[in-house]
Amino acid sequence: MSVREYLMPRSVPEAVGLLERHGPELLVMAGGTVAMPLINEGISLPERVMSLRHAGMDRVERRGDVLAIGAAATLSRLLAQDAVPLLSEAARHTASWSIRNMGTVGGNLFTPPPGGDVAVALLALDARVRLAGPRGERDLPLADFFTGFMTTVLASDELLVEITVPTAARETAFIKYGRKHANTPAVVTVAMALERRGGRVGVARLALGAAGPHPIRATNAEAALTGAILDATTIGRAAQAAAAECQPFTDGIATEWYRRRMVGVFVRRALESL
Amino acid sequence: MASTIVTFQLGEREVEVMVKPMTTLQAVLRYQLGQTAVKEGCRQGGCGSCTVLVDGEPMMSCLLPIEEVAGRHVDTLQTALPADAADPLQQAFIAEGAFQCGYCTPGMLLVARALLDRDPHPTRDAIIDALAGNVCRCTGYTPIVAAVEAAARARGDRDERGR
Amino acid sequence: MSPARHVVGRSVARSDALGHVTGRTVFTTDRAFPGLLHLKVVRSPVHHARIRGVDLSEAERVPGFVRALTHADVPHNVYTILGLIGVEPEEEFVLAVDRVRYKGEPIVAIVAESEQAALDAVARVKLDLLELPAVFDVEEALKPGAPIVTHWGNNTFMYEGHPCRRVRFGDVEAAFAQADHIVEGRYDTKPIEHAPTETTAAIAVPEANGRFTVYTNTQALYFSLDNTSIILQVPGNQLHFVGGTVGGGFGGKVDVIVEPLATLAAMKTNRPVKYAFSRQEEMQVSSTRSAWRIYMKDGVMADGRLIARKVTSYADSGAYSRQTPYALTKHAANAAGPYAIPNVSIDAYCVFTNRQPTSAMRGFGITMASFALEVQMDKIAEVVGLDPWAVRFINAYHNGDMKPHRKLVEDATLIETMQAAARLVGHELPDAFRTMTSDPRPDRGA
Amino acid sequence: MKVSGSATLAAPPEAVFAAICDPGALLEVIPGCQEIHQVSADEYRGRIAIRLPAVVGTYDTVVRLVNAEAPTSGELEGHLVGRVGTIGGRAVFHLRGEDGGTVVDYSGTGVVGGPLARLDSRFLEGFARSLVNEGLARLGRRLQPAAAERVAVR
Repeated sequence: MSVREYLMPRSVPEAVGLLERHGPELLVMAGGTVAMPLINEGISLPERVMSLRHAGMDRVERRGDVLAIGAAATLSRLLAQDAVPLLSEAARHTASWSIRNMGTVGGNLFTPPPGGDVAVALLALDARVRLAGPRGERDLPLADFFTGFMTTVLASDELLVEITVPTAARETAFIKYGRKHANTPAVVTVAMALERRGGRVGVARLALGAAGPHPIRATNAEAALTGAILDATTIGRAAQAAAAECQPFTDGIATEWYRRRMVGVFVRRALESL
Repeated sequence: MASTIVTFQLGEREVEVMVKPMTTLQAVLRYQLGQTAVKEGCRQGGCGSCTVLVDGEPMMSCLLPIEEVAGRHVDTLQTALPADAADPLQQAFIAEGAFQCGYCTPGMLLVARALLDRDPHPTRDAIIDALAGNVCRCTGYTPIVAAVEAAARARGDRDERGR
Repeated sequence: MSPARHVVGRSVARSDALGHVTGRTVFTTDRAFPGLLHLKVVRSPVHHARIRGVDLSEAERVPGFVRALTHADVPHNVYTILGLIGVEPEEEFVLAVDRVRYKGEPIVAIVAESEQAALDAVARVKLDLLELPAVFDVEEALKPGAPIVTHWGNNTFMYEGHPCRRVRFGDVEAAFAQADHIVEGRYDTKPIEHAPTETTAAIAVPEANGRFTVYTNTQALYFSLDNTSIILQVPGNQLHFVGGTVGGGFGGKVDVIVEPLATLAAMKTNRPVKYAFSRQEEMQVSSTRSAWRIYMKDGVMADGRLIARKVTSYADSGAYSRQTPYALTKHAANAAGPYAIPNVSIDAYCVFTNRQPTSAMRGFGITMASFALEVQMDKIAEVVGLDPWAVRFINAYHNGDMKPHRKLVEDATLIETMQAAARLVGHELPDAFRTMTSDPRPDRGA
Repeated sequence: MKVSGSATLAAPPEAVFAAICDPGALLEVIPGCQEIHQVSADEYRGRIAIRLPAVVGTYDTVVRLVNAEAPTSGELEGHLVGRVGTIGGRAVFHLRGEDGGTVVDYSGTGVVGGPLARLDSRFLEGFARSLVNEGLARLGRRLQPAAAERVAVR
């Protein structure tokens, strides 16, 4: 059946209400960069599609000491903000100009690896996600959002509405290693955020993309960094830990073997850049 | 299934179309409005051959449901650049031989136009970044980048003369 | 010659440049026709299966469904690409009959009022398939007990009764026994998709005079016309093929896949019909360059002379021949390279597997040989301790030399090309090589 | 499509096996399961909603438990029919007790038909593995709520 109805709710409650009314067969779409290709190919055959572009979730704004990013904010908007430089950097290395004008930050969280580079940066920044459903809203760490490859904690009647990121300055690095200069899936993506106190690493966050079923934190590598002086030995240890703990996969872009080695290489380079 | 009516600005004129829900902007432009400069290379947002400018921003028309452009300004190569190829950008593409089969050319030109509108003197890296979403299988890109550089220079020369 | 014709050394704008930069160049699917129907194809979801049943009942109920085409509707249901150049057997069906041999093989064509209706109907065709074991590797396919892909009982194309294209020149085994060094190598390449920016497409339009005008982006217009004429069993003069600007081909648009079905659908419905590949079809169903596996064994003397070369090559043709058997013939003629080697033995196998069929692509059969044999030349240089340039000059063929497949070298330019290349990259050649020519060798005078 | 994996649940094999045979438990542990009922001793019918990114649909589902060897092994045979495709397959599972818990090893093969079959098989296999792992994690939580954090899914 061709699409019967294209719904454009004007607010989050309206969107939640439509999702509740039409149930799990309603295709929820933000920027359309994932859904439209499948619809155009005749693989996805939805009867009803709901656009989130007009539901008032497309802003990127500072709110106290956090940056509040609407789930339907475009990647171009994320690139344009300067409150959290790591996020601009991640957006710059995601997709292409036209796609960044369409694709959204929320949608990026649902893009399976080796896509979803912005999600990797968000994970390194201790981002939180706000979900809305008929039973109200809930707010949880992004680290608890992903449950598996293309699966999340989002219930079938819930929507992702906002992502919040602390704006407190940390030392950050973002490296996306792809097969091309730009507009390319990742071989691996590395994002990190550190705080140093008295020469030692206080807080360490290290997130990896294309190295697991979803963006993951390299917690063993983080542990190797925490409390240590950031010298060559520490860096080597953290890179080795990240390579050991990641869960890469083989696809048309790279093999599991190669990705694991590149995790080691790029974690080292990211740390050396700090 | 009810059709939907959408009004938007196409270049200089206002157009109104009646189509099935969620028809792509690409299909409307190509098959209802004669804008066949909007190509159909992949319909996955992967090739850039269907690039249009929406309120001046490059977007992939294959990924845009027509409902999303209601009330907005859309430009295609046919509405954005002159039919006699008098624009320095078009002249530079011809002079540099920035195409072989020509299928990617409309998208390349529109992205280049949007780039030069924002940044009249882009660096080579900025040009490559801007064009990264547009695929060319014939040229190897070098003459395309050279054409955009040449167009930026030509524009600069014109600015100089105007002063 | 008039001054206007002086183009050498000058940049000349292409004749189609103005159309390209203004968006006015007309590509195949830029044409609009009133009442245009859309054709989409139901394809095999598996690599190898027996077809037990096809249920169209639900598809037929989709609003906008016009008709389905099955193998029974196709007058001569076999592609005849090789037949046109006198190569048998014809084995690839236009629409599958009782078996599918690769993932994506066409089974049923659906014609509908809109593309979306065609896609919806395609999604509702129910296939009853019995999946069969599949084989994806050329050497696995030749082992006893491998799943058999072809209808003639083994997985190779037969060349005049032989399972491979063979070249025999001199005595390689005797030469290997005399050689100072043996240099061996195995070379694997992957399939390469042409990925033209414009996908393969045709629009067939019934005309008032009973003829059909077929707009197509084929690279081989009369090839397409002849094939369509044979498949549909209509005289060629009833078909008017209109080609023109091709949005990228690189060899990928010579296979004649869309024109016969588009034309058949136009005949059956008496309406214009468009059959255009989606990007996914272009990538997964259109031919690719074959994957190759090449084994080379060279006998070399201490002074760098190549005295023997033995080549065993396997090209993965995928599930059907298309133009790959011809690639092996070209390969066999070129696997010795532009070198004068007195003893050569080549076995070149065209192997069938359950992969996407492969076909023409820019120098197919030869580029892969060049890759393998030039890496061999570098290895030889390393083994005998000579400059890689020297190894090539020492072995370069000259006019008047006999190539292993018994053709006299008539227009050799390797030596002169290497001299030009050396000049361009600033590489100093010794006098002997700098003054060498491709002229016939004095010791091989008439 | 091939999927295999292993999970450790904090309940003895007998309890795990009983839950696998209990429609009420299955409704709760199969992600997206909207309804399920037992039509015979070893056959269940139900409806499952699947929300892959951008591919949504409900699937009428038939699952049969064959070759059951309580409480150590069994084989599930299933067929899902939906608008965007069909999935038919078999999965073998083995249960073995370990430190008071149960190690579940599973491996299954499936044939995908219809438009769904045109998705990259890496996506389908990865997604199926996620669903099975999530289902087993839920089963673990249901059987031993207090020990939910002990559920380790590989």
